Amino acid sequence: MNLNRYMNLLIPVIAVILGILCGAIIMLVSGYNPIAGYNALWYGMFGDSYYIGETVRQLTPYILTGLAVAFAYRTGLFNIGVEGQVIVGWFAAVWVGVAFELPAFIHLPLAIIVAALAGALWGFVPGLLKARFKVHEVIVTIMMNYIALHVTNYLIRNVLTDNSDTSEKVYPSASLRSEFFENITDYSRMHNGIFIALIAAFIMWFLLEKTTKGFELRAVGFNHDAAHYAGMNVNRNIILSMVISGAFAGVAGAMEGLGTFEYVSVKSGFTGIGFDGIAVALIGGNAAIGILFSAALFGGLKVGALNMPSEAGVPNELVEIIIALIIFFVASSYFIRWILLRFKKEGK
Amino acid sequence: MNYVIEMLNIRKEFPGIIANDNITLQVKKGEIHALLGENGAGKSTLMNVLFGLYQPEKGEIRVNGKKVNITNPNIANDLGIGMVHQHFMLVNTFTVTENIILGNEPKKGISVSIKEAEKQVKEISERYGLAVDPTAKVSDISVGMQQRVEILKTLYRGAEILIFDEPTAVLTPQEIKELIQILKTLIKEGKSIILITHKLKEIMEVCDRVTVIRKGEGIGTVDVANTNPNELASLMVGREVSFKTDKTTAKPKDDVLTITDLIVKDNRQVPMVNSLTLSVRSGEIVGIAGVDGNGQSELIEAITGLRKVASGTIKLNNKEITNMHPRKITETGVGHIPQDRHKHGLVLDFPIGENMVLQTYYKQPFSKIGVLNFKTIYDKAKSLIKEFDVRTPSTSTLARALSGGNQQKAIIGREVDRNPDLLIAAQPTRGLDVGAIEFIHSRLIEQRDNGKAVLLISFELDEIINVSDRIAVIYEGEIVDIVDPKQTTEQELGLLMAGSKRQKEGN
Amino acid sequence: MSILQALEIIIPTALFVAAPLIFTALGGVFSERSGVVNIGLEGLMIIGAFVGIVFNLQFDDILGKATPWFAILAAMVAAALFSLLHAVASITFKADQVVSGVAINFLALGLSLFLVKNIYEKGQTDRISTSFNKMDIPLLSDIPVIGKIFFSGGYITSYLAIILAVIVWYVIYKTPFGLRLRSVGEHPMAADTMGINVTRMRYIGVLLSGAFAGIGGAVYATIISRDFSHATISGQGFMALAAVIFGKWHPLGAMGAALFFGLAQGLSIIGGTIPFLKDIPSVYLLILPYVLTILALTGFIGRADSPKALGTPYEKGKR
Amino acid sequence: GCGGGNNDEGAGSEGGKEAADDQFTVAMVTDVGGVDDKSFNQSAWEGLQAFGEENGLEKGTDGYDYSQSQSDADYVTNLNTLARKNFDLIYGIGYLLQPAVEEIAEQQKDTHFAIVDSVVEKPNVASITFKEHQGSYLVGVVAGLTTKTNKVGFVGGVEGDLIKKFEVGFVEGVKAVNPDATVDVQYAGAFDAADKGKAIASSMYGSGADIIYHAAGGTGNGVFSEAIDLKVQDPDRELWVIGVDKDQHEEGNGKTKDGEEFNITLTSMVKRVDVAVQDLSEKAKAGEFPGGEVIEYGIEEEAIGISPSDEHLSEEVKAKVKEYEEKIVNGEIEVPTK
Ligand SMILES: Nc1ncnc2c1ncn2[C@@H]1O[C@H](COP(=O)(O)OP(=O)(O)OP(=O)(O)O)[C@@H](O)[C@H]1O
Ligand SMILES: Nc1ncnc2c1ncn2[C@@H]1O[C@H](COP(=O)(O)OP(=O)(O)OP(=O)(O)O)[C@@H](O)[C@H]1O
Ligand SMILES: [Mg+2]
Ligand SMILES: [Mg+2]
Repeated sequence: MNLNRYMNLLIPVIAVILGILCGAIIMLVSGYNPIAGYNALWYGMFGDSYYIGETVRQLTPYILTGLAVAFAYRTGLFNIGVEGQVIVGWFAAVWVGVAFELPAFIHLPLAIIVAALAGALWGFVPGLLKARFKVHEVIVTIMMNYIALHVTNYLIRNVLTDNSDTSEKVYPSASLRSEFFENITDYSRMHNGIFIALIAAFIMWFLLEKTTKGFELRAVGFNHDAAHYAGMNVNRNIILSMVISGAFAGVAGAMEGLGTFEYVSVKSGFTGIGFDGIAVALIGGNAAIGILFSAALFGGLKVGALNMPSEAGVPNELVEIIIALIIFFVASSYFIRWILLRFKKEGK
Repeated sequence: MNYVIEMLNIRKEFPGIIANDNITLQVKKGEIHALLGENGAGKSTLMNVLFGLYQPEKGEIRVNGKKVNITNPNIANDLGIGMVHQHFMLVNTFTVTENIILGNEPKKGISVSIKEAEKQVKEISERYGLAVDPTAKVSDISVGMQQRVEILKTLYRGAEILIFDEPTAVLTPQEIKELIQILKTLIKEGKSIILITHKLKEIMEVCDRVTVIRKGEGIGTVDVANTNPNELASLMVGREVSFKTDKTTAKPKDDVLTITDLIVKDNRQVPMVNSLTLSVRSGEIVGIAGVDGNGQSELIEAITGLRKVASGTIKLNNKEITNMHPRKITETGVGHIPQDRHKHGLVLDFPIGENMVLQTYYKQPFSKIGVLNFKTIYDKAKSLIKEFDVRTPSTSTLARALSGGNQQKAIIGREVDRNPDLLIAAQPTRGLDVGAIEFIHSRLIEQRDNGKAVLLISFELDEIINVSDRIAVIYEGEIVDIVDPKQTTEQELGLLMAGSKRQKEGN
Repeated sequence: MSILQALEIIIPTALFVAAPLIFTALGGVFSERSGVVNIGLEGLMIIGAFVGIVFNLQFDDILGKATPWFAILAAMVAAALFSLLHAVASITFKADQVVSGVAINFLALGLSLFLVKNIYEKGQTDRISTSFNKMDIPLLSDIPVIGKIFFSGGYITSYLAIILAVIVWYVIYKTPFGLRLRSVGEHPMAADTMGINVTRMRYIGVLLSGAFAGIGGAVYATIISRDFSHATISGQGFMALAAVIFGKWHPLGAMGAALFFGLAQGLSIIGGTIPFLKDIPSVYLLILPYVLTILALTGFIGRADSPKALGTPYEKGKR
Repeated sequence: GCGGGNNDEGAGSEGGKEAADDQFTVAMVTDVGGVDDKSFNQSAWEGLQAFGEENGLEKGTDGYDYSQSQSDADYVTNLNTLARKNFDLIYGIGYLLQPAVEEIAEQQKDTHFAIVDSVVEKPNVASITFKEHQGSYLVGVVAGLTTKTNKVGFVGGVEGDLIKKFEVGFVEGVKAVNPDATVDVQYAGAFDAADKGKAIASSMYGSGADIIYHAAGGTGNGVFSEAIDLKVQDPDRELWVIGVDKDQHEEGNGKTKDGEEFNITLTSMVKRVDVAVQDLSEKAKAGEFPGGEVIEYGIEEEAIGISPSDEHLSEEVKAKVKEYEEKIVNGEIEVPTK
């Protein structure tokens, strides 16, 4: 058992190292200097307080979208619709943020809750269709992404604004901005959302692992029939799972809408935060703690990558490649485990 | 002596367990050789080694005296070894013919010649008396026919040595009779057979010799002619086993379960239970005898709330429970040992410990205000596992990793422990060894003696007759007769199950 | 606009929008029928589009009119090779197939853009100058009414896609290979006991999905975008995956689903030109294809049973 | 693993090197299109390069440089990074960067910023906008005069303020010279959906339009491919595409079945971001940075116009275009924007 624990920690670390090594080889082969490249990457991630702040800012929504994907996954559902749920959550949060002026202790929570509700609604539809009509959630969530994109674009232009592409900034009472963080990180956009993301991770862990509801959700995820036999309401749990997943995603949207941007604008394409959430969840082993680490890795790499072209002349796509390779290595943990066991045996 | 198969000193390990340790099995040509052992003794493992699914760590296999290295089923097939697996290896969405020819398809041009294949299947099935419908989808045919398909698969490939892993566990008495006939035909055709079964009666009836294994070790081989069931049982379990289920006469009291004019339809909206009326009293075990497919499953599902009732009423202690949610029904006092333990009984990917509270997790003391208390859950699981002799490395082992018998014991422990007023036991001993069967029967009787009502559904007439206080015979969704087990015979029951009574009345 | 005129616009649109999706979805059918989930179709299409365009640009001078054909062939081979990664991870290393597929998507996009920058020193390739031509199918296009709607001004690739769907149907349902492939996706253990090499069948399934998605990506890039950039393939792979499921893992079903997507797209475009529809907000037309899909699934397509073993790595003797 | 190391606050501030004081340095942040988008990002970068060359600057922190954005979230990071590298003037290219520039300008009060295609009202920000409606009006004139079917089309990317200017200017231009012509307007809902562009073009050409003006980025790729294919199918048919932002003549190249080359780009509405960027940089270098002002570049500044490749335009059309150009410049015609 102990060995297993230790392996579970070791494997992601090995995967990251292997990914980075492969990245270095690719740089070498294509004529870039890997040391300069990684220097630039590292500097862009943690090089100074500003970049640390930006990294935290970037990983905040990743935690939430990672949780959203993982929550559904753990209950037997594949939510590709996190992207759309983020978009509607973002819109809803900003809408509350600009529509009223309220005391901060009401306004901010209200905006976040409405964002969660919007995301939940976007998750409810595929959940309901799955439960009632047995429609495959993967297709419905893909379609819901496009619907979210076009509908919010329309609403921004026609409801939130008078034919304009960008909304007003949210009232300060609804903003997640933190002067404290801005000051210690040299004006990065790190905001209070990180606390919300951490709380969300705790909630997911607690809900899934410690509560009766989580027990039900997991049971339904593994075996519908046994759950039904045990008196659980299968349909209700399927819907609930999608709703909770969507709510996490909606809150991720609020992080962007109330923290990073403080406004919402017409989008010409997807944000990518939701799709990246799939990778974050999977690297994080679909567990809350793992997701915190993988979101940090992801956020850091994404922010750090921006520094690579200018400092080292390396195209920042390299980071995408490294991320992909890390995912591969994590996925192939069976293989790494096997090799490690081999080493262990021979060592004896 | 010339053996067709010799497995010498076989050892097979799984992580954390030695499934086979130094087992030797020698099969003569033309004999039916039984392999006997408790659940988890390592029988299936040994046969999977012979069939090339597993590689042994140690030992040697000889076929017709020649040493062979069977690294995959293809090689086994080529050597003339065919296997009918404990869990059927059939593709449900394929037709009977497609299942049989898979991997060895007759061709016309580049496509499969289904016509030719069906012809061949027909030929073999007629030759060995294995009636199947070559064009039917496997998911639509009876378990008995599925098994015949499995046998045909091996014969189609020209198997000379056939391994049957618990073939009778899933069959009705009629089907078992047919199977035994088939085995005899196969021997006549010059095949050799290895038969795994827990049913000593069957061994005595058809087998020539029997090899016994216990906890992964070979105990020895005996001639059936020189032994008796008692000896076999004690060899297998390592102690004396009693067969007659001792029980006092029942002292039934009030009606616990009352079913009136019940109609239940299956998924295709065909009524499977037809105006069924039945009652079960506290302090008695009512056995339902019937051929598979006569509405037993639908009846159970209706009582437990897993299937909607079309009309009629079901009452528990005079409280109507018709079409209530499964949870409500469970809480009202119904326990259910389901027929299909993998589908309904367990969440295979949960630890066995958590499976022990599958219906009670939301109640005190297992949880409080919606938060689980893992300590009490696992304490409970530990005590149940001990009490019901569930063999598992730990309470946190996934249910998937347990052998079928131990999975079943876990379910029974869970259900009995809830002490329900009505316990429904659907084929509770299917696939279990005699030791386990004895244990389970005594548990059911204990429930009865504690004043609970027990409804037992089984295709095993022995079990029904031994355990029940009253036997209700079901035929085409109706209870056609209720008989006293002490006054009836297998013959009489068999006739009732075949619908004789109804036909007589119809005349 | 008359209904006939509308059809003359909708159907050809549906055909060319659907073609890349059909190719890719057919690939998806192979992979998923063998039991391997393929979320990586998007990435495989990207590789196909990238190689298709680069090859076309590189060899246009030599190959002339045959260029697009060879480019598609090259894309097919490249994407098949790329899908090997997915096969190795998810079959040999028993990786979670969804995870591996997601990695394929990341890697394909990252690698192809990295190479574009490396080769062209800018964010997208040049525009190709040789592509497929619109054509009228001889004889068929002369049939009154129908000829104009279905057989005029289409691309040969659209017709090939449809023919290919029929061929794939034949292969999967009529040949020994298809029988084995399906058995491996439904019950690998059963297939194994019948002497079928589960691993090999699954490798073939995944490689075919790569090859077909490569064709799909190349066809999209060659006919529609004519260059390659980060935006060339943006979601088509996911739509193809949706088509696989929508079509219930059946080649003709997948083709039908892809055509349905095309039709819905055509409908949403034609909607903008119909007078009384002009006044409704354009958002309704933009979301029309997606809403129609959901409605279709809910209303009359309903539940689909995936291959039983889909998504589970095969381990000998696992209970 | 990524924990640790959060006590290096002091170390961070020395990151930015002091640029040589006499050097005037300038940089830009692209939007998600990237610096080589064959469109306004690229054009802006060309402007910076030209400026650099003229002033003997080198690419890099001590001269001129750019930062690419991968997503909306990167704008602020990139702007901030450049500001911290002490560039004297930093451009945000594209209206998408408007909020980001606004925010960073607030924080970095000592740095000069410029936003292209949008307006930021801050004393240290100059706003560059273009009179795309004027250029669109001119190509509208071309279309109105050239169309044989009296039916032309407009394909927009995502509906918004900016693209609306293109649409309105174009429609007005067509109407001005050809009141009988109708303009079919459609939005694809995306700037990267070539398949939609192609489908819309197919529907427009199919219902009789012979000229399509697109303002749709990558979606426009589909418009070109459809036009080329239709031309190949029927070489006698006259159909055209009008390009946008830069001279899209090259995009219109095609080959007939017999290998004969042709071109279907009638003209392009050219928006010289490079001219504006170079112009503003010179002003700033000379110490005349127009902070807080909105500078509108139009025909007059030679930053808006129709493309130089005019092989498909008749003399009459060219003359008309000249005429309208003058009318616009001298205020006789006021092109609407909404
Ligand atoms: N997504 C699903 N996929 C497959 N089967 C499902 C799915 N959801 C539910 N089922 C099955 O549908 C049936 C109905 O489930 P449900 O949980 O609604 O039970 P119920 O008894 O009808 O509960 P209630 O009365 O509260 O609605 C069960 O057999 C269940 O196993
Ligand atoms: N694939 C496996 N991995 C790990 N352990 C296994 C595996 N297969 C079997 N075992 C273990 O090996 C032992 C022997 O199992 P086996 O299935 O051979 O028993 P059996 O005699 O056939 O029992 P039954 O009568 O219940 O079928 C059991 O303890 C079982 O849990
Ligand atoms: Mg229900
Ligand atoms: Mg067994």
